[in-house]
Amino acid sequence: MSLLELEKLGVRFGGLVAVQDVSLAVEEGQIYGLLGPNGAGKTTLVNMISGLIRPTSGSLRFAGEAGGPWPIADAVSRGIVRTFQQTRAFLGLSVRENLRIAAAASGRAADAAELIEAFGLGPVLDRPAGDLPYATLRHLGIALALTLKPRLLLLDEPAVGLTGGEVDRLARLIRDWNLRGVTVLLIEHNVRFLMSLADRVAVLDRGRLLFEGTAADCQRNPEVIDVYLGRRKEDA
Amino acid sequence: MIDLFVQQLVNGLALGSTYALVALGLTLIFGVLLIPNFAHGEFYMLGAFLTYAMVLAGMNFWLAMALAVGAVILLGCLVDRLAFKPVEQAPPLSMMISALAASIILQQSAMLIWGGEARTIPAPVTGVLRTPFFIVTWMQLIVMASLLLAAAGVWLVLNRLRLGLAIRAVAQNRDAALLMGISMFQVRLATFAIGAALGAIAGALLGATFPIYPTMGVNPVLKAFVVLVLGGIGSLPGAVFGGLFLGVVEVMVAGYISSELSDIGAFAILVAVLLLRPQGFFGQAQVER
Amino acid sequence: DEIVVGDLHPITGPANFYGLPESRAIQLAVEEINAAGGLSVGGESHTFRIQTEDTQANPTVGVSALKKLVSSDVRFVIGPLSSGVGPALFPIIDRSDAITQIIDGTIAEGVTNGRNIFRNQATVSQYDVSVVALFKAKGYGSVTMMTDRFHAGFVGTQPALAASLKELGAEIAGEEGYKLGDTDFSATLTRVASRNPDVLLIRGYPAEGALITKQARQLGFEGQVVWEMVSPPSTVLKNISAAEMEGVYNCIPATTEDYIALGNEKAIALEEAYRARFNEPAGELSVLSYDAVHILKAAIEKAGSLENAAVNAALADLTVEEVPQLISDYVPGEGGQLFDDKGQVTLRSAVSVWQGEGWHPATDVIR
Amino acid sequence: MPRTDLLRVTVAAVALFLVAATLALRLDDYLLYVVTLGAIFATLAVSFDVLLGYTGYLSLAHGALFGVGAYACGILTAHHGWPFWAALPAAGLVAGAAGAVIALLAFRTRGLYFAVLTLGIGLIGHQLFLVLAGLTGGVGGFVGIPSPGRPDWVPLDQNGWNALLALALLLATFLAAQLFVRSRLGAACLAVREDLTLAQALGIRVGQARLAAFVFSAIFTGFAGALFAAISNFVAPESFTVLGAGFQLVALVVVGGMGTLWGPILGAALLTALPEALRVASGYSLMAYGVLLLVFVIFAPRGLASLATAGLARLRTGAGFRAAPAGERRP
Amino acid sequence: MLEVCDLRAGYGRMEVLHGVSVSAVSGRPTVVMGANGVGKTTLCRAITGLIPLRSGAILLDGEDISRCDPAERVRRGVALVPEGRQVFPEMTVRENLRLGAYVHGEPTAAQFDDVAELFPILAERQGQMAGLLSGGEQQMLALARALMARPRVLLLDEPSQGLAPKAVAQVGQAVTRIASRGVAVLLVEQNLTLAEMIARHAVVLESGAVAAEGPADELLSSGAVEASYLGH
Ligand SMILES: Nc1ncnc2c1ncn2[C@@H]1O[C@H](COP(=O)(O)OP(=O)(O)OP(=O)(O)O)[C@@H](O)[C@H]1O
Ligand SMILES: Nc1ncnc2c1ncn2[C@@H]1O[C@H](COP(=O)(O)OP(=O)(O)OP(=O)(O)O)[C@@H](O)[C@H]1O
Ligand SMILES: [Mg+2]
Ligand SMILES: [Mg+2]
Repeated sequence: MSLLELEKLGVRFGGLVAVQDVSLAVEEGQIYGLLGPNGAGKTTLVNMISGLIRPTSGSLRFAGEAGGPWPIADAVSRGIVRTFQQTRAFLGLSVRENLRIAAAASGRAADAAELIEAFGLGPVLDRPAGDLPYATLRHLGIALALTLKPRLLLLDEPAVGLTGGEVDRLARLIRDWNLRGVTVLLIEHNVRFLMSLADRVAVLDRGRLLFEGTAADCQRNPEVIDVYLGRRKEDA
Repeated sequence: MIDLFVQQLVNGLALGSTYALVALGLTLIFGVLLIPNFAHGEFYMLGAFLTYAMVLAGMNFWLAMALAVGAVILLGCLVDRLAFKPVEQAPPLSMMISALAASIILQQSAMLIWGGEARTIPAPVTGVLRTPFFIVTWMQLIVMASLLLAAAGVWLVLNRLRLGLAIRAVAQNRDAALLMGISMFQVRLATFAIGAALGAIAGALLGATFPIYPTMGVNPVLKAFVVLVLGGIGSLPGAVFGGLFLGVVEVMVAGYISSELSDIGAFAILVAVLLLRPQGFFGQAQVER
Repeated sequence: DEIVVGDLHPITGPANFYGLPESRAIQLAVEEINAAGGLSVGGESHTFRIQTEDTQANPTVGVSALKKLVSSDVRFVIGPLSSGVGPALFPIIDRSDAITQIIDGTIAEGVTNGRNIFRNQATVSQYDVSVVALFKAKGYGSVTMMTDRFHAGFVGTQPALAASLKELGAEIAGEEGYKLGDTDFSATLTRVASRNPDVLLIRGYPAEGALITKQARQLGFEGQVVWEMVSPPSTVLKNISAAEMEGVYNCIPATTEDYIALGNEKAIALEEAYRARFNEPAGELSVLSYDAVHILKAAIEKAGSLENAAVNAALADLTVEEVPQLISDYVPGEGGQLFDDKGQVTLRSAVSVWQGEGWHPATDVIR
Repeated sequence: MPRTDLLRVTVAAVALFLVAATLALRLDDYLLYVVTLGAIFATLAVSFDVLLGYTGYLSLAHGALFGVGAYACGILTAHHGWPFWAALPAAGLVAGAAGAVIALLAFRTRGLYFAVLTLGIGLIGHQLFLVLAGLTGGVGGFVGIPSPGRPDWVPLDQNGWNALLALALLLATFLAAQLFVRSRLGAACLAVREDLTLAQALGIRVGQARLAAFVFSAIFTGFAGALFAAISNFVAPESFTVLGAGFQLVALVVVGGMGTLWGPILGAALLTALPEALRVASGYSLMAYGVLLLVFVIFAPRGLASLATAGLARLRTGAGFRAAPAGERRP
Repeated sequence: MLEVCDLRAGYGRMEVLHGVSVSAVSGRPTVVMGANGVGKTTLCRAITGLIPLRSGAILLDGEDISRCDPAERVRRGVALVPEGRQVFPEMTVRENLRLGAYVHGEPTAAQFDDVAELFPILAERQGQMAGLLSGGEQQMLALARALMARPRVLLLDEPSQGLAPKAVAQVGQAVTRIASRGVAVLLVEQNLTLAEMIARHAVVLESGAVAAEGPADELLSSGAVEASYLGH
């Protein structure tokens, strides 16, 4: 049985149909990639799954339980946790405070020491998050999400703005936590990064599901190449 | 026999245009520079007192008003320099406290110069217009016309002039505006000048119908904040519509329910409007991304 | 020796327009008394010294001002002005046997006790007496009252006044409220004009009074306008033209400008001294503050002692005749006393009518 | 670690309280009254800061809530004969309940909209004090509120007892606020202040957290109102206006230092003492107040607390200024 | 054309750039690379005057402009496409473009035509609110807006961030064309594809200073750069 199943999920903003009839299934333990041109509706889909906005049609099931999407707090308590395209952390507070808040909020906190160690936050624990170098801030954003011990982690462009070495480190971290049982739904424009991680991918275009399948199939799909990748040599 | 409802509606629109006239300048300064300028009430007060002083000295009302506007513009820029610029980097609430301090200082200065006694500027135009349906004074008509002119003027400046483009750009994204080669100094000066001028115009016109005294600006500025929020922050049509709406509501409550409840009624409507439309009439809902 | 008099008035803040002239009149009276040799108490000669404390017309600030006076051993207090401050001070002074207070400002009810708190200002009910006299003389059939809702005194006596007027056969066509600083009364006045009562009675302050009068006329009200407020012509004319005021009645005891207009020599002398010293005309309540100092002086001399208890007793007994310097027209009690057993004076009621440039005694109403 | 920290703060606060009380009781009645008022305003400021500084919402309805506490105490003691000690908690609860209703309405909005919505509610509240004259005495004020009962064994006069109570209430409020901001709810409030959306995404029940902050501050505001009524024996609506009390609270907290609990106490002390000190300026006192307020904001835009912190840090390191601590960076 | 000499800059007490010298010359598009937080954005902000420099000089055609305010620098021909797009969201596309030309007064029709040629989509959407454009379109708008100022030096801070591969290619083509018209281009970029596509010269920053410099094709493929920059 799949961990997450979307059934014809859709949302419109006024006249604009941002997401239309998207159905897909993410298996427990997978890293599932979500691709698509700018404005395709990827963030909007994650917003719906995580309960930040309400869909205008469709539903989802999570861990066998129907009736979703749930409001964001309920989604979190079921284990659905997301990060943001533009990294969010409590910028005015120290890293330590950030982690304390996340832990205090969830009541089912992961081991803070382990997260600090894994994401290299030790040296900056007492610095305000707003002063952190960009990559560290991105790590903090993910660490905050992991504090909540998610079953499904929704990552919205975690590698954006990271340099090559940082991208590789991030890939390792995501794989580590995936191996420890966190299912991941990953949005990314860095195709090499995404393809190196994803077990399966879906491609959205103008709110619709264009493709669903393995990473390898995706890169060969002419439609995907046409709307998203462009000429072959650029996906290097 | 005058139809009461039409008369009350006219009363409400006349009252509302006084609110909107005061709110315009406040909207501009808050919308662009994010300064909660409580001292706007004092621009209003000084516009009234300066006009009064010159009219009393024998000057023509309109000339006096023009000079008063000029003086208040200078004063507005001075207030910006002394009270707001120094706390630019501080949390926004510090700005609010310095605005309150500036307004205390200006009130007390007026108190020392003119004393606390209430007085009214001799109106340049007297008399009333009697139509079959309602009565309205010429002064009220002048206020309403001035509101429309002022709103149109500000709209033109903001939407037709290069300066206006710059002002709006600063309001939306300060850093990006700097990168366009916009001078923050100019925009700030222009915004404060226009804002202060609007306050002074309101003061001169309303001072010819209402009593003026050093603390006369306090209540109008509170009302103007209500109008600002009712209309939607930063929206010019919002400020005009919000002002008229508040005026009509107050008059209707006072006219048909009880004068004792007119304030309660007006603020209850404010609460109700914000519950239904938390971003005000013309405000944009904030989108989370 | 010096006797310190606490002067408790709003020196700053929105009410200082009323408070400052009171404080200055106290100063003038004290200077006069000291220049004339001060007071003689039990054969010893004393002078007055003033300690002024600002109330800002705010209850909390007023209380701390009083506490400051008391802590500096001031035992005689003149003031306060505002109806918010008077009741706030009352419980403190009422409990104390080391303070004597003469109120020269507020007209709120229930702030004197006849023991150590006295007042040489009228109460609102005394104002109302004049209103009733006017209605009796004119036989008006209906009235709409517009009252400043922030004025505790007027609000407090409104039910009693309405009852009295009803008894005279006047229909109460409406009881409307407004508040200090309001500028637009059109909603209410449209309603008033449509009902067209005989009288529009305005109770509050002159700035709003002038505005209401103007707007009522503009909206087509044709009945009689009656004011019940302290309203010197100089202030009135700053807000409304003389023509628009013509024929308006005012129902309150006389104030400084009235006494001057009536040719009261002591009032004229005070006005001249005030102008010479402060370069502006005296305030409408200045005569009361001036009187209060002389009342205090007379009581101390009568008591022959600086003890509060003795002075309190002397005040309670004091007759109008014993204080020849008084400017205002106090009606003596049965034994000639200035204060009744509640510590309250009676100021002669009066109705005036606006003619030309100012108020004149309405001889057709009260002789 | 946090627990020992809390213990340290508690011990320090209690010690300060004892010192303050001992010193205060030597003062004359006037200064004692100023201290009493200062302590009541400090109580207001501390509880207000839980909402403003720690949760990020500017409420202008708290002047009216202060009044709710005061009138509740007046009505219960003067009209119904309750003893002060029963009326005090009841007044807190009434204000807390009123606060809960206001919060449920107002939290639909944010930022300036929230401020103006609560401004409207504050104005309505003030008007209600005037209109409901049967309960409140209307514009004439509420006369005859009994003083807080003083046990026979206390060797103090009423003024001294009042001051002691006010300082004790301040101590209690400070400690309660310490507990609150360190609790899970307090952490959630910080999250709401810093980033509402992220807070939601972390599963924080933001509605619950900010409601708790509002009600907490309303309850203690109510306590302060009750004590204010009892020591004044008289209250009038003009003590609870938006322009007076409402903005005064903001000024106390901002001048003292938002987002700290001892900053508002400094702010209250300063802004209560200042007008009294300025009495010497007589006719210029308000002007001087305005000028000094402006000077304070310009030279300590993040409040006295940050100035003090920076000063301490400088003493400690012997070097230049450090940036303000993280908690004070933003509203 | 643009020469940055020994520039020091930072925030508060922290200094980020400890003496950086780079130059942007017409006909030699230059890419600046470096690990996260090394100070690339800081460099752009210092060149445009958004933050003050502590020492060093910024020479434009040999003239020091480091004392000028940002507006003056724009007037003299320095334009920046800032990190994270930064369009004016509640203004139309056309108004955004007008603002780009602010220092020269109103833009000419020819300038609008030019933009329409480079980015047809913007001409199509000129009445739309900029905030409603998709991410890629916003990035194009930010670029077009900078071009309206007719810059002689164009600074681009990570224009590829958040763009889909196809959109990255479009931006690359546009910048290449602009460079070919004689505009000096200084590009900050992590995306090697885009860097290779545009740059002829490359500079690598490390701990606030220049660590390596050379022709782009050599430097970008050399293992040494990978070591420092990519952190392997
Ligand atoms: N609240 C909203 N109101 C109106 N339109 C919206 C709203 N949110 C998103 N949209 C529109 O919906 C579409 C999908 O946006 P979304 O942010 O999901 O795209 P995306 O696939 O995440 O793109 P990107 O790769 O640029 O992040 C866009 O056209 C966007 O303008
Ligand atoms: N406003 C600021 N206040 C304080 N420190 C800052 C500020 N902006 C950036 N920094 C710090 O300055 C350093 C350089 O930042 P900068 O943004 O210039 O790096 P960058 O090279 O552009 O990184 P990225 O690749 O992430 O964009 C970082 O350590 C960052 O934490
Ligand atoms: Mg997205
Ligand atoms: Mg950068």
